[in-house]
Amino acid sequence: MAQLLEVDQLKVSFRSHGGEVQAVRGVSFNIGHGEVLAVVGESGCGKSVTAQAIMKLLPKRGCRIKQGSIHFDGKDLLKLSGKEMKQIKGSQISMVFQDPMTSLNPTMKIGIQIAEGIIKHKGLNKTQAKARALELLKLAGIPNPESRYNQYPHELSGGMRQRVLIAIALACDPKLLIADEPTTALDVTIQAQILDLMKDLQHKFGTSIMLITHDLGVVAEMAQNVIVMYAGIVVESGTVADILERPKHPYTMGLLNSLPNYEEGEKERLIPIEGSPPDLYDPPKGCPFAARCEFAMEICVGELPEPFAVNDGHHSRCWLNDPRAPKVTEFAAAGRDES
Amino acid sequence: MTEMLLEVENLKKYFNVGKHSLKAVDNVSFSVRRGETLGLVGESGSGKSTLGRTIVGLNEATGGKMVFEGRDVSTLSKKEKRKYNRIVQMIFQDPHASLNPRMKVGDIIAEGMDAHKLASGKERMHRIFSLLERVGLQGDHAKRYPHEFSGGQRQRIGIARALAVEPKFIVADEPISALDVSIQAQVINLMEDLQREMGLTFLFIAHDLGMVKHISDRIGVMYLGSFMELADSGDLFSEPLHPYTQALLSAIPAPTVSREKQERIILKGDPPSPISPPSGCRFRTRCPHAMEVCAAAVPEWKEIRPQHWTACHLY
Amino acid sequence: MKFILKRLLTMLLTIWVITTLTFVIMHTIPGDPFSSDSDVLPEEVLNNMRAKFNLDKPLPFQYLLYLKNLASFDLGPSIESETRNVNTLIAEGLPVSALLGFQALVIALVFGLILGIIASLFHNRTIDYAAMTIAILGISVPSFILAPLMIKVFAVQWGMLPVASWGTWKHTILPSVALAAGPLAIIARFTRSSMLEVLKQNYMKTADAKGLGAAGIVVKHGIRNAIIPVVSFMGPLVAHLLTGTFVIEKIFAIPGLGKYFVDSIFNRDYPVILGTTIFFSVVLIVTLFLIDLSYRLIDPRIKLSSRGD
Amino acid sequence: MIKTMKKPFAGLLVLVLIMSVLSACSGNSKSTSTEGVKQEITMNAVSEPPSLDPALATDTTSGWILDHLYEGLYMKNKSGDSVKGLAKGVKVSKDKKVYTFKLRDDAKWSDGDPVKAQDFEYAWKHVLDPKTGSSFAFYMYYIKGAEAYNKGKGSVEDVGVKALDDKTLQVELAAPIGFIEKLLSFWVYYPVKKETAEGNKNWAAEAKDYVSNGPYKLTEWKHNRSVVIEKNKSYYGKDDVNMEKVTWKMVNDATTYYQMYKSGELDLIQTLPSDVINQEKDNKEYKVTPYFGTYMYMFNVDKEPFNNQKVREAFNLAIDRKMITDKITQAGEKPAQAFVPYGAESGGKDFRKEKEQYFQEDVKKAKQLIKEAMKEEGWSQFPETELKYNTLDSNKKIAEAVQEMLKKNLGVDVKLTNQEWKTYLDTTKQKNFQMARMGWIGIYVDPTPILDYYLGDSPNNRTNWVNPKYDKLLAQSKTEQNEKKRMELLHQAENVLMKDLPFMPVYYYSNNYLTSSKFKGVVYPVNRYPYVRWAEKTE
Amino acid sequence: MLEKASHDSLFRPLEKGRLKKEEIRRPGVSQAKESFRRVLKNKLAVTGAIILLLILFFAIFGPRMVPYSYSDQSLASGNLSPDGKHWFGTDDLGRDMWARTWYGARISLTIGVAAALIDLVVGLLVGGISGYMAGRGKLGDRIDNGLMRIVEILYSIPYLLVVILLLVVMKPGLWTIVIALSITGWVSMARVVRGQILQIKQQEFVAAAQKLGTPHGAIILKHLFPNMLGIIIVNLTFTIPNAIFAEAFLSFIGLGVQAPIASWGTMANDALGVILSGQWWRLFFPGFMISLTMFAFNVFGDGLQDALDPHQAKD
Repeated sequence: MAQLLEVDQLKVSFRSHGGEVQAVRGVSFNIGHGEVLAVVGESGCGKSVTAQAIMKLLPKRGCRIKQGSIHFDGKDLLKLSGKEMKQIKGSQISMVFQDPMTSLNPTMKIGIQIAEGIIKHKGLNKTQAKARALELLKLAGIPNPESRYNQYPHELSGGMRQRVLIAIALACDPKLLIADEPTTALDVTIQAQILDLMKDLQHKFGTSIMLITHDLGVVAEMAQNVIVMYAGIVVESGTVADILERPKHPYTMGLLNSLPNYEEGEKERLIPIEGSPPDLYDPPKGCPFAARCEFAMEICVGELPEPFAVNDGHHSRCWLNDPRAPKVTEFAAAGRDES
Repeated sequence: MTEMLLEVENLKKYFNVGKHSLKAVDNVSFSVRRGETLGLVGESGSGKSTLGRTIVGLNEATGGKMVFEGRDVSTLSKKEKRKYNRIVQMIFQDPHASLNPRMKVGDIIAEGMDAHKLASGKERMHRIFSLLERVGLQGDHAKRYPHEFSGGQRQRIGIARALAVEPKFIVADEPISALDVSIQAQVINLMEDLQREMGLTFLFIAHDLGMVKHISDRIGVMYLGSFMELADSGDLFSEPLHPYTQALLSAIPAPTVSREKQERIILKGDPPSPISPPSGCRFRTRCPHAMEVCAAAVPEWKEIRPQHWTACHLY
Repeated sequence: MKFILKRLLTMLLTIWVITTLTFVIMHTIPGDPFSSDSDVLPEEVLNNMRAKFNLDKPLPFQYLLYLKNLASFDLGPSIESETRNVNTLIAEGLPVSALLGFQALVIALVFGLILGIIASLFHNRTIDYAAMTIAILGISVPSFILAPLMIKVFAVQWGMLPVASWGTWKHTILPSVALAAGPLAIIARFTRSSMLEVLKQNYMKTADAKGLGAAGIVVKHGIRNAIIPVVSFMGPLVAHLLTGTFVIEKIFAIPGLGKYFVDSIFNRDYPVILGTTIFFSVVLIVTLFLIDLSYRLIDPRIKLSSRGD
Repeated sequence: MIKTMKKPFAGLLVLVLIMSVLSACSGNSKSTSTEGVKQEITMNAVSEPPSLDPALATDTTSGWILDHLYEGLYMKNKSGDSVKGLAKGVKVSKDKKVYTFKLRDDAKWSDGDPVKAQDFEYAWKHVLDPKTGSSFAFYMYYIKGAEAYNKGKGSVEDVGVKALDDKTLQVELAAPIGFIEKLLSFWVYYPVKKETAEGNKNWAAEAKDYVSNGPYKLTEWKHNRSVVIEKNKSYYGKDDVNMEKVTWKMVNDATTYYQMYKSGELDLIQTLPSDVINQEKDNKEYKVTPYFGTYMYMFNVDKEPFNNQKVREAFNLAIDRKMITDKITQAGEKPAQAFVPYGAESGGKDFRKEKEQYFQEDVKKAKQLIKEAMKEEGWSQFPETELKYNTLDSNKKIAEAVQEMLKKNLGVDVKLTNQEWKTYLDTTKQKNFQMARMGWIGIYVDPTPILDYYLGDSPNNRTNWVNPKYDKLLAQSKTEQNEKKRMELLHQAENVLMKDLPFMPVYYYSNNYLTSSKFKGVVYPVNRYPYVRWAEKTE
Repeated sequence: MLEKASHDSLFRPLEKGRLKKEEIRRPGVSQAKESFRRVLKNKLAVTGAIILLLILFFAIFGPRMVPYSYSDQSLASGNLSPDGKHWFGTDDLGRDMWARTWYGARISLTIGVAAALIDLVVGLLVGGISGYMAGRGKLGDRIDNGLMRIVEILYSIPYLLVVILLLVVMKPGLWTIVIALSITGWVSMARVVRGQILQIKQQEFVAAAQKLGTPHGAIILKHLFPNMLGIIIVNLTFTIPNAIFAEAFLSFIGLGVQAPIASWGTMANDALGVILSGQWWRLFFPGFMISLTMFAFNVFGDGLQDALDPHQAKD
């Protein structure tokens, strides 16, 4: 079965006052029909930029897709005209944004914000669109859709707003839903509700989801496959089990290590990834994670490895996977740097 | 010296919203022990931030009493009040909004020192440098502007700013919720180190329980302006009493695939508006165990087990 | 209700202060209504005239008398146009000025918004520069130059429109445009900067992601949000436009209210000075209040009951 | 003192008309066939007439309209002479103090009612009533008891005006006067319909209530916009009225009304913008009429440096007046090297033409005078000098030119200061100036009202200059019955004035007009606005 | 690629600390330098600055470039069109327009800039206090309310009346004009500033500053004002032409600079008649200079605004 979305060697740069920020530096991945792919990484790693490049939401000025292709349903999105892209946006690919507080127009009734896209893509009239919007509100788990329809965003709680954003995204039965940190700004109890909702809807409609998050818990909950991004490149990719249980990249390991363990009774010190990600204004020549990596080797400074296939579908872009590299345990034996 | 650094009794903070009054914090009582970290957890709108801001003096309390180091804060002289304001500090949630984009990092850190005339000239420079290094940054970062830093770095600048005035008690208002997971651990570790080295006391406010457990000695759970439960963090995690606490705990998604997942308690709906909270137990509208009595009476704040308090009709 | 009542009370107090200050200043400055006659007219004749307008009475008495009449909304007679009173002058002049002001406001808003939005959409490109150049011309070419130039070109040379005076809607075109030029430019500038702000907002991305057309995004999601800062600054401008502009009314021979604000002072026509001042302050305060309300209408986040503007 | 003609004061000048030998400059009145052409004219009144009540009107704009609406006992003919109007006949008592007028039987108000003697009595007494507060009431002080009544010292019964019957009006004067016919054609003396005025205090405020008795009736008054008058069908002399409809627009801005004239929206305008005079000078439609007044600078003789006559004289000699009238004012004004303007004729001789100049402008002599004055006064440096003027474009230009001339010719630096009109009046009244602009228009065309300006006790004389000899000569001239001797005395008085020179005359005023060539027969009286009753539109 | 890195020696662990974990690789520039650089990059802003400098240059040296002073008359050669002798022609009194235009530039620019500065200072002060005090207890609200009523009153009292009053108490001249312009000029600035402050003071860095004990004045100066530069600059670009034209009006009342001193406003005012008579240069040069100055101020202001905008700094 052909993939729904194929992103190949995507490179995106921003023009900045100092020069060029290479936000995405050659990212490739696929999303199959009905698949949930999680894109994990910390802020600034290029995951949102990738998503916006797919949706062609990047600012027209100062931002350039330098290389690569994005095939959606067989069409190369990068070669489509603005008009053709408008047909796809919101109807075949739609997006849920991170911050429900600012992603809704504060001066427009939420019902109309939902109906808008329906009118545009489905060619329905206002009454029909309203009926559909009410249906969507209900589907998104919003009680009293009739009265909510005429409310403004500020009258809704964060969770309700995120549901509205989901309703907007689902309005035209998209084939692909890009969810950019959909629960990051929400309380845990609400996050649980929203994740439940998304799972439900995904099962019901078979929508493919590209889920962008930095929360590995959310990944475990939702995704089948995962790509881990760091400093504009994909450092590791594989199934959820590959990534969460058998990580082969120190960054992924670091992410997992830095999470607290609730089950433990004893209070135990966390293991953070020290330092900060590199500035993509002038990315390091070698592995971008080298500076923060406790397993860093000489080679990591000078050269960026190609992805190593750990097993079928599980790739890691780390020299540790090179047969010549020492085993990770040897580093551990050397003692961890406790600074 | 008492063991309690801060005792809060029946603290109230109401806001006027038109004709209505929003009871953001309603009759809250608890104490913070010297040198401990008290975690404060609750959803947005539960009043935890308001409580924090009221304690540090950014909000004026509507009612109730705060006793700090054995003295009622409201009776302090102007000079003492100023000292109180200095030794009780705050770390803010949003590392973007809480640093003035037009000030250099060095000046941001030194602002409190300048205001309280703690250091000047070379001494000032020296302290800025050592503070920066203490929070894991470099001294030469003092000359840079906030926008040049990442979120985690900025939050550490915020911590350095609070440390600059030699506080005893720090209210950390959701200091990690805007940060990436990997960065959260850095900040938590930093705070733990500081506490150990400087004997600081923390009130650590957060909306999810995960990280709070790691840093807190005790944890209080707030809902709609009131405490639902208060216990040692271990006890709270192993044996949560209040249905709300239970729901909070179960809602945390675990980053595991293989392990058997525990049954989720998914709360229905949103917290009600604090302008018109439900009668009786405030949580009853979303509580899976709600009974008739819950609507009729406010549950009593009881010590169910040693050092484990809750307000629920189930007990 | 209490809120409105309180506001009304403050308004009355403000107007009283304005009235008192104006009264004092007006009687402090040199000259009186009859001073140009005083050289040739016998003192007794002057006294008769002063007596007719109670100007022979002590100032405190005149002041109290004025306040008393004011309480019954009687603004007194005009000294310059003896047979007419200030209430009539305002009643006759206001509709003319208000119509003109309203038209100018509409022109300024519509074109100012369009210009500002276009400029923001093409930020730092030629179109932006062109739009802002037009705006700057609007600010830096004052109406007393613009108006006669427009008359010369459109009325005298091309004969498209009447030169001046008041009557048909054709008479209103040139003055409305001349009046609108300045505010248009200001609105364009404000719109541009607030629109630039709005364009960065997340909800614009949401709208874009819905696949809406560029125009639809701007019109439906941009304008209403961008107009909020524009509206808040427009209060005094609206009050000024609606109560007439001296220069434009003079150049276009328009029988509006604007001339009285200036002529009355040059003529020391005391009742007209006070009357127009009070009237303007009422219009200003009411406009500020209404702008406040409309501000809240445009931005549903702001609740009517909360205080402040 | 003239700012523009609409200033109330300027209204006083209308009396010039009444009391003067009018050299009415009438246009070509040859009657051509005008059939088929609507007899309508649109003129510019510049501003709203403050009042169309004859008792309250004080300005020339109101007077202009009133003169078309009303007719008094006497009226003016095409050449400006006062002839009988509503008066059919008059009987004068021997002591020339009691006049008995018979009114025309066909005199009617515009509503058709007959004009009665009681209307006159009512109107005049109304003017004199102190409560009316009429500023022109003093023009009626010639009537017996009028002054006392108006000044609150007498009663209305003692006023010498009485309607003997519906058509007979008796007027008793305080003293005989020679110009009663001219006086009675002035608008203060117009009748007012008693029933209308008594019934409605504000009858004159709107067109619908308005009643008049002259060649025209008021048909529309859009305030601040236009006044329309149309031929009064009840007027006895309606056959002698050519123009059917007259419209005044109120366009205040010179640039605008000039453009309206150019686009055909106005048929007649006055006071052209100074920048266009040069280009209109040779236009056949352009017309200049003299105006009996003098533009001057007053010197405060109590303040340095003008306490010294030589300085005053030097200043007079040092400026080039012709340059000013040719290059700055440009509207046909004449340079003034004396005080009394041209036009005051006596015995066929123009007072001014008998002695046109008191001095020749002479820079060399002026310099010499300054030198001497500095020596006399012991000034090592010429005192700081300030020239004040009231704000007006032309005043500013003239002041700038004078300043430059003084600097170039005398090496004297004069500082200019301007003020808004009423402040200026107040300042100069306080004598708070060294050198200040002023204009003075004769109330009637005679040297006396001009020369009276510098009388020692004149409220207008702001110069502090008092010369008993001057005062005495003028007093003598007023009692002198022999016209020739009177003129002689006036010349002598002017000699005194021009020797002491408490002022610096600059030029004599003029008025200018543009009238569409479509119109014939417009009458342009001196010191007054055009009269269009006999005008005809020819195309 | 692997071939190149085939030395096994490269696969040895890196020494600790060889790579910096918190490195900021971007060149650290100060905000001022940074802004300056961005202004320079903005072509239009540079154009604006160059025009302003040119105007300034001619204002200083222009009058000296011709053998006529601004007041030298030659009535006989009035209204000459521009030629080799009189580069900008002559006015109706035969004065050289070049000399007058550049002399007028001194007056108009001085007045424009001085009035703008005073408006700025007073407007910032009043608007700053008003906006900052609003919502700060009863007293604060009263201060805010009082100041805003004063603003309303100043808007309402006829300016002309006030100016005539000034005419009585002050001598005409440059500084009188500046004072007359400043009486009410600041009012709109105050309103704008107040509105901005109400917004900005909600930001967390303001709360942080309060917490650190920074005095109110310093908070307004250091935290609030610098963050509203953009709107202030836009407002200033309106103030300057207003002042230039208002000066002509004040000259009419008698408060202005005295003839024959030229200013752009009075020159334009005096030359209005040329619309009818065609000596275009008399209106064009002063008018064009005003527009040009405004254009330059505006584009420069825009560039400055862009340069100082922290949002821009983020990308």
